[in-house]
Amino acid sequence: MSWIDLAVLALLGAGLAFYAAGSLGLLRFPDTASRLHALTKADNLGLGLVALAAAIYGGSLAVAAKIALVWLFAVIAAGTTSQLLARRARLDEARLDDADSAPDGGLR
Amino acid sequence: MSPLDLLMAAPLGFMAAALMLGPSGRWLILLAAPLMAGLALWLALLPPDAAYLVGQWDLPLGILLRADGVARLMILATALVIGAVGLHALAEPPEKPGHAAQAETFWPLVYLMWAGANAGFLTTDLFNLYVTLEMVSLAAVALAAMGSLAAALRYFMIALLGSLAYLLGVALTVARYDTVDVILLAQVAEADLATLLALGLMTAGLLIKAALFPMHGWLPPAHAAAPAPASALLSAIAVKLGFVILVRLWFEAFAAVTGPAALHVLGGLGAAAVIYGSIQAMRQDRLKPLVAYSTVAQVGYLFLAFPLVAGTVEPSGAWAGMTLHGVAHMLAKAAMFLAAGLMLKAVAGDRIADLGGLAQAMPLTVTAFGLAAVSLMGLPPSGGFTAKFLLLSAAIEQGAFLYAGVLVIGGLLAAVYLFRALSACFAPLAGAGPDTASRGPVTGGVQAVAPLALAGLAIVMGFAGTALVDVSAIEAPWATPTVIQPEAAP
Amino acid sequence: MDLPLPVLLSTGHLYAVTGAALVGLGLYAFITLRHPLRQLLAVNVVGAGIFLILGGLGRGPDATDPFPQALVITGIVVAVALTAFGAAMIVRQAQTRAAAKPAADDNENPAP
Amino acid sequence: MTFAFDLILCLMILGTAAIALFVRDALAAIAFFIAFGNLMGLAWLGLDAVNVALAEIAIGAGVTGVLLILARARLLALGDAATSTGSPLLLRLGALAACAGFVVLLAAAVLSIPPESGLDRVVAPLMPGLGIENRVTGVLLAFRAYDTLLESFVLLGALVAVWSLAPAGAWPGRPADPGMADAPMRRVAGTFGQLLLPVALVMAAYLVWAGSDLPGGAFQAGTVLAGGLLVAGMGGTIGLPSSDQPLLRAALVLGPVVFLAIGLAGVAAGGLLVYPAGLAKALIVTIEYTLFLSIGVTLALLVAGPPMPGASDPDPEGKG
Repeated sequence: MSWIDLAVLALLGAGLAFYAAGSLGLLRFPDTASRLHALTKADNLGLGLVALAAAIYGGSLAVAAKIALVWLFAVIAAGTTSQLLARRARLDEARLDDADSAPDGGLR
Repeated sequence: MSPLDLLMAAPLGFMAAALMLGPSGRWLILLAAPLMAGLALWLALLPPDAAYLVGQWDLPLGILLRADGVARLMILATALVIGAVGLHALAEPPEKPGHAAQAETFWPLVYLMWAGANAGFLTTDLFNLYVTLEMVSLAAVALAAMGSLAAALRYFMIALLGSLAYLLGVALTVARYDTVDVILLAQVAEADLATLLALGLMTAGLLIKAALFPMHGWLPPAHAAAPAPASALLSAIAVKLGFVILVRLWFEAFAAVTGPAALHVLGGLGAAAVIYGSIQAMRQDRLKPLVAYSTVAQVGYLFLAFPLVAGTVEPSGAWAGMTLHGVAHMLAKAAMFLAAGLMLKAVAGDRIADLGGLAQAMPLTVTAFGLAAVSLMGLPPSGGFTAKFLLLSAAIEQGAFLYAGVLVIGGLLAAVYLFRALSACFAPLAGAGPDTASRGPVTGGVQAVAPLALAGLAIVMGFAGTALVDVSAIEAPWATPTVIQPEAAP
Repeated sequence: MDLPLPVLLSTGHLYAVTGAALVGLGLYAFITLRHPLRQLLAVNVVGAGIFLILGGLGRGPDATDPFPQALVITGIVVAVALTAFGAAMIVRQAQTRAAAKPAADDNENPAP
Repeated sequence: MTFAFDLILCLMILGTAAIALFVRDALAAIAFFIAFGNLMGLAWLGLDAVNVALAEIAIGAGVTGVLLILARARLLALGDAATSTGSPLLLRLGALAACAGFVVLLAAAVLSIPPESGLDRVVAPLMPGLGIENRVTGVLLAFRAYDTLLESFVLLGALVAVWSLAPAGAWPGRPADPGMADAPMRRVAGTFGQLLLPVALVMAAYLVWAGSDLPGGAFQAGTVLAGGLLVAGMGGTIGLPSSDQPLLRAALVLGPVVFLAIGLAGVAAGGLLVYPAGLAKALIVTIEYTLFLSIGVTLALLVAGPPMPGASDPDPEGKG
């Protein structure tokens, strides 16, 4: 097992650990904001580590560049969706304070 | 150019053109109806071994198009039915009042169904048939939805289940034989578990699409609620493609695998459908459900013919009876739905009892209804009579007196329920009803001529008996095994 | 990292049998679920199972048959087309029903 | 991949499918369905079928998932939560027995067929004549191009069918806005859409180009384009088009019509869909580029749904 394999394994392991921590946070934290906090931080880092592992394992610059693009778009998408989720959660809380109102489309 | 490809390409071209033209796309039918009739006639007159490989890619990979007798007759009838229904719909808008979306989308959907039906009748490839089946089903559900969304949704769900069952059967066939071509399968099919399960699944799925009792539940509500031109297309076209694929499966691809017992199950279901559908039709108070249940009964005859075709070494008579019954039913039932639509528009209600006085008010339409009824009952001289006569002689010849009995009783029951509707038209006006003047206009025009022409054709079929029997035998699977030798790929 | 598991099935058969199980699961759900949207989801699961049977049984020792792969892609596209139409019908039916009811609740307008 | 990996994956597929089917809450069901679709994509990778994996993840999980989420949201707005309600015990028991028996029968049939890539032997020698490397593209656009041609019209027909459901007075018109109602959310999604739409276009164009030789193709690319259009639509970056815009209609029919025309032109070379020697690749690429554009627009509109009354013009610029 070369040092490259070892590095890949280590990065993968670290990435998976972050994913596990993020998922645990998602399950155990009490409210949406802290759940998002756990999920986004841990997942972005986890994805970064796994992507790095894959890039090293791929062994060529072209592959590494593609993986970097994948990582970049995933991070942007995750950032956008977590913002949307947070806003949605705040709106829902405000509505709950207002007293119960009509059900409403999840996307609106 | 060959009609084998143009019959698929032309309707697809009309579909795209109708979408581009928007509301004025409706006028395209004036071009499409004669063109498609001409193409269908051209196809009927092609030499007997007309066939070719799409893209010149050889089997088992490629797709073979073939103009056998069944395809020729079905495509000709399809062209006549959709042409007449289209011209009728041009004069008598099919949409619900105010539904501009329905008025415009009706036409592309009709062309999609036309292309799907023609392509399906011509291809010998089971997966290609799946795609054509979906073209027809999609258009059929959308047309049904123009009448009743609830009935269409039910139709959609059941049709979806049928599609999946068929697709699963095709998947097993691909895996087992590395081909889905009907002609190749006929040479290699063996009666093992995978093959039998595949055939069973495909058959079950197609019986749903063909609405054979007891899988007919979706048909009466959907067909009865749809606008008249849509009902005509549903009963005439959509149901028939499932039947034709079953013919391909049972008498060609898997002919060596199917046993008499299984054929008698289909025949028994067909016989039950004739009796059940007729009794239900007799019990209806409203006109369109009556006509819809009549479809349930008439579909029964198609499958009642299955054991008769398989039960003899010389099945040309039973084969022709089965095929001609399909064609006669297409023409007569489309005529009847169009006529029923006009009749119901002219009176206030939708009950049979409301039809009084129509025989004087709209004689053309009532005549069309009557002529269509003659063919559906199987009275001479009509296409329905020729078909039932051929089936009856085959049944008697083979000593299948149960089927013979059902054929006779089915005709009698049809006479009972159809005469009930007809005699209502001749009845004088109900005393307290609206006066004759308010009974709609005495419609002449295309909308009244179209059903009359279709019903007339169903009658005229009776005089062309022998010619049609000859056409039906072209490349029939039981005929001389002239293996089609398409030009090899370059 | 081969686990000491006995190889009971070839890869192709494993996926094909999984597909068969998906067909059964989806079928059971289709029969027992009442809501049409859930039935539509069940139909998609059945479809995925059928595709997996096609793919699994096309899995040779060193390649997967491109023929069933192409059939599967065609099947996936047909499935999404039908699902879209079905979903639209389900929503429209709910909207017409809501509109037909007297405006007792404030869900009157056929919002998206 | 090892047997252990395949086995765990298959069990996860079955597990997510079961949850997607039987969980009470509709949104949870759809979420698990999307997870199921992604795992199915992995399964296709396990089967070495990358083309299908792309299609499954993009269409089976992606588009179908968005479609179901949107339908559920629209139902919820009407007070219909689409929760799964139990059916009678007797029905469930009967269905269970029937389905279990059926699965056993089906599995036995499946196991009786040896897995093999039989037609690969037929396809492989024909590929050099096409000038492309991707065998799946070869089957889709050459050997079975007829299926694909008809299928492209099925997709178009599905949109026509969806349009036919437009209520009275809403034709011609726009679909109900699938976008965010809340202004800050709309801004966030809008920024993302502005970024994503050009990226999706480039990505899709690449997928078509790569599809000749590498995994990819018109359907996968069309889905990527549809995804970009939808995200842009949700954020208000582009307005939803009215169903009667000539440019829109042209975009919808372009791909299928070009395909049909090339197919008919083949008659000059010997028959329907015959590609003249040497021209095969050029024709296939032409078909794929026009087809992907039409598929993208069609899929996006399929998700958006039929035109609805009062769907006002949120953005006068029209659509891209």
